Amino acid sequence: MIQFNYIAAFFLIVLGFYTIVTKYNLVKTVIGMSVMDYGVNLLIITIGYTPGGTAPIFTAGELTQASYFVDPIPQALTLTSIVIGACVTAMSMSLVIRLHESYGTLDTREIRRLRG
Amino acid sequence: MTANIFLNGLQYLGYILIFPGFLFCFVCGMLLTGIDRKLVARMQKRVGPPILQPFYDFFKLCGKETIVPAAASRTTFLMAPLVGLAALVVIQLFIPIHGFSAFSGMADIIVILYLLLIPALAAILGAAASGSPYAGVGLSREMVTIISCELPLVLILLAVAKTVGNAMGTGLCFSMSDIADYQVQHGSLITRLSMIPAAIAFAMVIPGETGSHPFDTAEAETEICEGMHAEYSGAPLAAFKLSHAIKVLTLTSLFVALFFGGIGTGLVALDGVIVFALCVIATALFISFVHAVTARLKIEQVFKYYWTVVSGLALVSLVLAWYGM
Amino acid sequence: MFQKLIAESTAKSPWLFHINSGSCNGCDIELVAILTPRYDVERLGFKLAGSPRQADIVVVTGPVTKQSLNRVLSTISQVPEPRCIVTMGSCPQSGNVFKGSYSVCAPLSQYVHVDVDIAGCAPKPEAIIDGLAKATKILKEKRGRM
Amino acid sequence: MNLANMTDYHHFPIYAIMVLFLGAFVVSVAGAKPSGNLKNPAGARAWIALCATGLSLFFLVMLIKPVMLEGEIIAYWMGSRAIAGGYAIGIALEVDALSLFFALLIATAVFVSAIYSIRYMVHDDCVPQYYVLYCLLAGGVLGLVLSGDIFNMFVMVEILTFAAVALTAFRTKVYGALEAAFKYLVVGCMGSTAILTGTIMLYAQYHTLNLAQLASLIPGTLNNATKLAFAFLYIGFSTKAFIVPFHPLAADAHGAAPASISVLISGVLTKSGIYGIIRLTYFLFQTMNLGSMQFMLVFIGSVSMFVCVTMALAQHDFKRLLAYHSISQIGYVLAAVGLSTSLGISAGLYHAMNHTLFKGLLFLAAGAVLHETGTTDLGKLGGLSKKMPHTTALFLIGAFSISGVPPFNGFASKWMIYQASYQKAVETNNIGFLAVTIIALVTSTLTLASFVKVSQSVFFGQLPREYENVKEVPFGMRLAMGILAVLCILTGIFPNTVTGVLTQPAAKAVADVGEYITAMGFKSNLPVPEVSFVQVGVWEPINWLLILCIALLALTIVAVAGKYDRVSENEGEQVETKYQLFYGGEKNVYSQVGGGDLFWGFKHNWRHYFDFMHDLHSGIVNDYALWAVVALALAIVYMMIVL
Repeated sequence: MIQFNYIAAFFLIVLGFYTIVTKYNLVKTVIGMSVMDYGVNLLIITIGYTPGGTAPIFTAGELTQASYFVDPIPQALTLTSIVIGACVTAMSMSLVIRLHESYGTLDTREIRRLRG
Repeated sequence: MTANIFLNGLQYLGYILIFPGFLFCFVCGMLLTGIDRKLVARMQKRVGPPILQPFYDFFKLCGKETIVPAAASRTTFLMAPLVGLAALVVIQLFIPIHGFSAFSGMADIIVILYLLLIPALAAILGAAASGSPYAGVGLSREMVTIISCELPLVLILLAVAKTVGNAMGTGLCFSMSDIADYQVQHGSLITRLSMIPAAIAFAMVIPGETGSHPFDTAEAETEICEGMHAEYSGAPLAAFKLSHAIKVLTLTSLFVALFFGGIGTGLVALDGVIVFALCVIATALFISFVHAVTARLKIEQVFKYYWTVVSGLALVSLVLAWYGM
Repeated sequence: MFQKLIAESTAKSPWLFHINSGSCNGCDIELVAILTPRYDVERLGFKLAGSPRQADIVVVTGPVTKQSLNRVLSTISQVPEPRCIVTMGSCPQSGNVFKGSYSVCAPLSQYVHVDVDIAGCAPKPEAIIDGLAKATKILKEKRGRM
Repeated sequence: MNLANMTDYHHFPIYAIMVLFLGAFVVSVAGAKPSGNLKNPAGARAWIALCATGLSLFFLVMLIKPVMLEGEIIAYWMGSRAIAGGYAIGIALEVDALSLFFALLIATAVFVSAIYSIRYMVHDDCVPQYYVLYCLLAGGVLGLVLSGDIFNMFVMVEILTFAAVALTAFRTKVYGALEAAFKYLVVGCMGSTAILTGTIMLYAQYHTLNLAQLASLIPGTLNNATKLAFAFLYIGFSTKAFIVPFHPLAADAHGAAPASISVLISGVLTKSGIYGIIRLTYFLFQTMNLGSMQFMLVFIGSVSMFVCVTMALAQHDFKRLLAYHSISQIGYVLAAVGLSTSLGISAGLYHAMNHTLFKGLLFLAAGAVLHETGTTDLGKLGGLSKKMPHTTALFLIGAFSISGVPPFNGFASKWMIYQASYQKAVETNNIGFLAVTIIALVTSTLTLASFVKVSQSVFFGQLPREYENVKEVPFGMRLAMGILAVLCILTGIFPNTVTGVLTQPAAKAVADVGEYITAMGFKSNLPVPEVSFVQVGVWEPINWLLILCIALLALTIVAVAGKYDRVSENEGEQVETKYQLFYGGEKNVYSQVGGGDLFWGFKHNWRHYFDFMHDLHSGIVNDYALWAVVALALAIVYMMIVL
């Protein structure tokens, strides 16, 4: 079952790349970036996941040899990654708004003053 | 001890000021230019100026008024010729003459390649500082000529480094004095198959570097009013003329030091030096010959010529050197 | 001694700058003729300079038209001292056949001091060389006075 | 915790990072007062930022003795959470000579740029935010190079990318600033995602994020997943270094950002990418003994240096031109580092340092021009040397340095790179490395050409009438440029000292991976390598300079005796005809040979190439994203084949 997660994660990443490369709308580009982020998050969570494991929350003395829990580090990493993803989205959306103000369009093919 | 240091210092000062420094450069460079002018005139069935004509020109210019245009940047405009001249004389000190060089082991061939840029750069900055659009066109052409000559020169020098390195068993040799010593011991490099195309290519580079026909687009006095020197008059112009003369000497002696070093019968003590001098004069005559029989090229033709024909020759040489021929 | 050397050299290396102030090109061609193998003034050290900044002798041809007057004067002023101004052909000296025309300002000598006049329409190369040789003497004198 | 404990130098790396983040925080709270009341509202904040960067530099300089000279590797566990059960649990900082070398570069550039910012930013609004982002950027880069933990490296990459994007768009009114920021954000974000993906794939395999431990585990256990991770990480750090094919972003971002930020993006951000690539190839995967990896780095380096220098020749904007040059110089660094010889690494790092110094200087000079004239368009400027003599002199020092004119620092390092590549070619009997030498030498001349173009069209030539009233920039800005100029000269004329103290220890650290692993407390059986820095060439800048000075002195004496300096000049307001430029007698008009077509003779022969390149750099963000994806795909395929 867990293979589907990996496939889905890489599918999302590739879908994000696809969106960024082929869509000429700035907002869609931002969506592509978010999709890419979610793919990575899914990948991280999947890596830490162990079938049947419990949450990695223990108090002193409770932890025994038989304890079976998911890897906590990827979860921490995911949190960081989600925060960063949100920041990226916020920042890029704010840039999109300003770009729309000054260029009057959201088409990437027209936003190319800097070239050559 | 102190006396020793003093004497050494005096000796080095002598190197810088007299031989092979300023005085030598001044006299020999001017004479080479004079010979060039005379020879070209003779080839055009003219009487031509006296051989000492460059000296007259130099001293006349020293006595002329120096005008600094209002649009020029004074310091750069006046300092550029001096810096260029000094830098050029210093290069001459590094070039070994039959195994003798005033300051050996201080700069290798790649460094000399870069030191050769300094006089050209000084001339370019001086021209830019004059503010004249003619000078602007001139410096643009000069820079393109430098770019053109750079690729063949690089290839030639790398080929020489590889050939001498192979022969010495070190694989690589950048040091100018080692190259000279090697030639004194084992005969000149031109006798090797791989060095013949390089020598031809270098001989073709000299007119470009010195701005002689057919590559004198940068100075083209008939189209762009002397180009880079359009606003120069008096002593700074004299310094530029002198730099040009010394550059001819430097490049020809570099050519001889790289490819014709070590020729000599060993019968007379100064034999090698005399042969060296004769080689320099012969090379200068060759340049004059090219000067007399060609017409000025356009700048893009200069570039094309150097990056195809001359670089091709140099590349052949490099490949041959790489495979040890 | 050094001053003497410079003065001697000045006489031996005069560089020409040629200004055409509306000439019919007759004089211009004659001026170029003196550089040819037959007359070869380079043996006397003469050379055509590309820019007035490098010149010693300014050779003016043509009747100094109104259009060119200011240009001629400003170019002459840009030649560094010591300099020598030579008019060549009859036009800049008198106006020649153009004299009296509304658009001609000749003679040039009313605007600047002219050192040598080479007469003729157009002057023979021998005459030009003679005039230029006189100009070099004047040049040497001027250098001596500096 | 007592004072003696706190002043132990093992704490200094974390101090150096935290003082910048703390500075960012303090700057943002210091903005409580309404800014209109103060005469110079930005002043206090600027000084806070300056103090933070200065302190950070101080802490790092204090580390030179133990780390560089005595060869200690500082392994620092945050909160003293060291290794447990053979696995690194805590977050670690690991400072070896390589990290410290880059950290010193970064701290110097950041400090100088902070000095410059004080006067440079006075005309801008939102200055508090500027300094917050400035400190975040500096802290991010410093954290990246000092970190001993790969996930921390990712976090720092994100911090610096955000700060850099925000600062690129800081002057929203600047032509193209928003656009540049957006492009940079999109491709930078793809790069960051690649880094995170690579990191997490490594974690899945080895269950650790510690660099040293990864370095001890990975070699010898390469499978397809690790190769994939390697490709992802490599592309991620490439986007940070802006090497080909990510160079258009650098051109956009450097050109649009304020000059003080361009210094950081060009001199600092690109270095962090190079640092990442070195850590990745030499330490984590230890693949640099493979000829194919050397080929890859050297190839990409050579392509970067040549493509970017030709792109720079075609530019019309001062800062955009500099931006392309900075990637060209990064190409030198990458090619030299990719040679995988001690001399090559040392030369590459030396060039990285020099690049930070001279490119910083050039960007600051460009900023000075922008500050005074309001434009950086090469076609509109000219003749500023009469109005801004100091800036011109400083610019020329930078220009000579970057174009490799002896005795400035660019020459010394480039010269070492030539030797290193040629030696490598001879040792391996591989003619490909010889091509690198040739490309590097030709690129150097083209660099000179484009700086001749800049000096002709900005500082020399004629002054356009609208810039008659331009003044020299304030002292603070000149001071910042002066510091960099002095460093450029010093590092140029003492190449042996500089390489001995800074780059050779760093190169040794790169060679000695085993020490890096054991210093952190992990086992390594890597042998201690032999390092030699023997050079075939000779170059003694001090003696040369001495001879040149004597020659120049002799000439000057002759010239003064001959009344060389008694020139005739125009006096008074009105320019007499005598002192006007010669236009064939025409009236004096403004006429300048424009920068764009200055090297027509060269460009004409290459016109098809230039047209092609111009079309290729289309400016559409999708295209650049496509390049990134293609580069990623190629990297994956290449790694799968050769590793």
